[in-house]
Amino acid sequence: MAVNNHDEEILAKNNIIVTTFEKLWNWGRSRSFWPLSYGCNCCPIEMMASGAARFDIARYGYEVFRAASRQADVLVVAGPITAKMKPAVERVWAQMAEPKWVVAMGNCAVSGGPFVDGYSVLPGADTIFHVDVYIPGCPVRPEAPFQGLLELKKKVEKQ
Amino acid sequence: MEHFFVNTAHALVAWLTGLGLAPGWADLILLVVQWIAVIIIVILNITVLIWLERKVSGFIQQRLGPNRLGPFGMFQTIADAIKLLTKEDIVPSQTDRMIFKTAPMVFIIISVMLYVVIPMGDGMEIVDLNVGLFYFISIGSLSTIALLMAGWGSNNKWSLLGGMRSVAQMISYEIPLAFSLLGVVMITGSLRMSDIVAAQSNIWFVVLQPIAFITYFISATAELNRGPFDMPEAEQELTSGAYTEYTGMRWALFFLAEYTNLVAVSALMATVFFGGWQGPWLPSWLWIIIKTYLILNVFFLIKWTFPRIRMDHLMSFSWKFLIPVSLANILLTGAGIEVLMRMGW
Amino acid sequence: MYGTGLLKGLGITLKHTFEREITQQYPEQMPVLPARFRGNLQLDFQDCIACEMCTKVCPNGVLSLESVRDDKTNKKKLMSYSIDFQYCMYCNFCVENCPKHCLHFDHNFELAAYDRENIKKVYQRPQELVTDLPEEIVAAEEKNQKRISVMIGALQKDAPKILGKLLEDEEKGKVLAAALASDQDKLEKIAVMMVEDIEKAKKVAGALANKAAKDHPKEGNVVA
Amino acid sequence: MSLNDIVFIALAGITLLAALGVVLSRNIIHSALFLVLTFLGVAGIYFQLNAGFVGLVQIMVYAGAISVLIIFAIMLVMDVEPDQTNLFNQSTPTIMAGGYVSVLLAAGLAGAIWFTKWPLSAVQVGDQGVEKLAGMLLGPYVVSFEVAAILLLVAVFGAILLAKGVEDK
Repeated sequence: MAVNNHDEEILAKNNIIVTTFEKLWNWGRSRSFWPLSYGCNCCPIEMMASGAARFDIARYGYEVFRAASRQADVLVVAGPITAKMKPAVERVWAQMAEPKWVVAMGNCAVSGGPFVDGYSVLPGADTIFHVDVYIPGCPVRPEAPFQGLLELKKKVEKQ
Repeated sequence: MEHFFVNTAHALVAWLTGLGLAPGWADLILLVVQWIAVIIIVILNITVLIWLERKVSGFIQQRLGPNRLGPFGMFQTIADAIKLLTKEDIVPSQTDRMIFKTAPMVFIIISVMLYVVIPMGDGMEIVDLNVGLFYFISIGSLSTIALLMAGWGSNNKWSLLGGMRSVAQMISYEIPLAFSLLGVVMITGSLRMSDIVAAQSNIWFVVLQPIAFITYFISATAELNRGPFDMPEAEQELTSGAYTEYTGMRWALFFLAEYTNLVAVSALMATVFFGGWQGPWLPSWLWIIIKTYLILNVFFLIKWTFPRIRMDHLMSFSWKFLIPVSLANILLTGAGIEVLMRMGW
Repeated sequence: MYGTGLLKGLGITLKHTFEREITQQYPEQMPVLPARFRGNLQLDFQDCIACEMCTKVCPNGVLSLESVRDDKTNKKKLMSYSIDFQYCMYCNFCVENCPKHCLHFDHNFELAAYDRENIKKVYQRPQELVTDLPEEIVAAEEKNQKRISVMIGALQKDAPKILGKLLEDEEKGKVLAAALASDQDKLEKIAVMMVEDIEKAKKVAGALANKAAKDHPKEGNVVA
Repeated sequence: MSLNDIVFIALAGITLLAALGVVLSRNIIHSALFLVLTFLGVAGIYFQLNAGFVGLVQIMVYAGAISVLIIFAIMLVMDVEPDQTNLFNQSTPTIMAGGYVSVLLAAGLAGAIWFTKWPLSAVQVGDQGVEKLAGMLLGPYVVSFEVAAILLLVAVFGAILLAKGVEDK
């Protein structure tokens, strides 16, 4: 929902409750991203590391890695999307319940990376859906997804 | 403090009868109030409990767990609840809609019904049934139907497999569960919860019935579908088992019901094996809360320590080990009671 | 004996429960990185001799540069250098091959961006190094700068007329001028475009005018 | 109308409606689930008659175990469209024969209920049902109780034997 400042001023004059609820929902949503993981080899390992003791994604409350797409909020694409995998990813994305977001993690997901010229790899996750946050790196450090998710948090709070 | 809740209930009934209501109706209203209180307690308690499990699992792995929202991250569950409430509610098109939609409600209703007989303090049962323990077991056995409904209604292979697994597991483990409690019943000579608590004023049944306690603990873990017996949910092979197709609040209801069951079983364990609300100095309702939470922590520790065990091992463990052991325990208890009675106890 | 292994396992987890947590609280407490950690690729602009060793060795075509030849010294001068980081795989070839050691990886790993365009990093020749270039280029650059500043001045003085001419539609020019009156940045960008590439400027101005007409139909009329 | 009557009417209504649902559902899984509801309604009536133990046995054995077994069996053997698993027989003779039998049964039951004198016992049903039941089962009727137990054991062994099959030599 796009409520810009101008609208918010009008709403604030007439019906302040609407804006507060929006804020409450965005507060809840932005603090409880449950990731649905997708990946191939190296970035997912870093993602697992981010759930482990030294990095601990649980501090932000994002540690609930769901296996079922219906219950997840953020699709973390951590690997190249191959042409064969494309229908599966699209299906999983369609299965997720709104509100949902996509985070492209690692250079293969951002742009296709070294495989960008290959016949079987899509040049980036944004060829099939709108990506909210790009996290470049090859592979990314375990802290980088934290930064990406915190950026996403800022974005969701402003929604 | 000891009789605070009991006195409040008496005052409410007295006030209602003072208004000119028949005693039967006053009792009914009290019952409704107690139900609402139980539901509120269940929901609040689960908010704390999920936070606690995340925190405990963190500490076990030398992590910190949620710590950003509120003191020690206590508002994390609230954020999750808000998110789940505002998630889109998907009912897939090929499902059996009636069954799909009613399954979570059936599950949560059955779980809340378990609280009717648990003595939450001195004289604080909602209903002190003369078959209280049996009520707990038989109502608990109904939750298999909710899982079957969820598994069937989703029209999804994983859901169906998960539902069938959970039913096979729950039916097998119900037998040792009931048999292990029989030893306690034989010593007490009553199925009434208050009698069982009163019989433990000198010595806890965990000392008299260690085998029964262990079999009960294992089969209760399996009955709750908790790790290491969480085969029905097995994320690696069945995505989420029977809950695969559920989104947002419907899924949250299942989750809520599972934790409700967990608390109910822990409270029953505290009542049957650890002296219930009895304890020195503190008020009785505080004692049962303390005991329940200690047992819950043991459940958490077990879940986050052991890997999931295989389905066939799970079944054969129940049929070939737990059932014979719990039967032998009954025999042993009977013989012991007979011998002690002959000796003139 | 059955069960001792289970108890041992429980004991281990229980022991760890009461040990000190080893978590690093990331945003507040940055990780201690090894010296050779490869984070973000950086260029020291002054040292680069535009030899193109890096662009040739890069397996993924991450690096590209523009340079001009100084005929007097017969040496290349770097004009701009772009690192499209989204294709990089941190192989370090460019760093190893750089003869002047002007490329290096720093320790910054916080590269998350909302747009793919923002990942690409472009180094323009800094203003103080422009004088270092061959004369005719410097002269051309100076002339260009002068024209741009003149254009900006003109635009600030009489925007509706100039924009109207650019768009070949006086009404539109007025609307756009009103919309841009509060937006100095955009005005300057249009001025630069008008000097460098008049066709592009026309296109951009047209789009902006249409948008302005759609957003604030009334305000435009009031000014007119 | 007292509270007791309202509860009874509610329970009986649920039971009857659920029983109708068992018969009329076209989906056999729905029938089985309505059967569970019927069992629960009957258990509720037992509770109202102060026979808590029997009611709980009804819940545990019928609703919790037998109906689950029925649903399980249906799920294991079914491989057709679920909406066509519990169809009505359309042939006229069958419908007429069935109607005749059900009218006869209903009339018989109604007559039996109508003409029986229901004596009201002066003795209040106490809270001690379980103890009395236990005393009966393990006192005067211990032999029949044990015979039933042995019968069930034999049945279990037979089932295992049938399931495992006999090895050819």
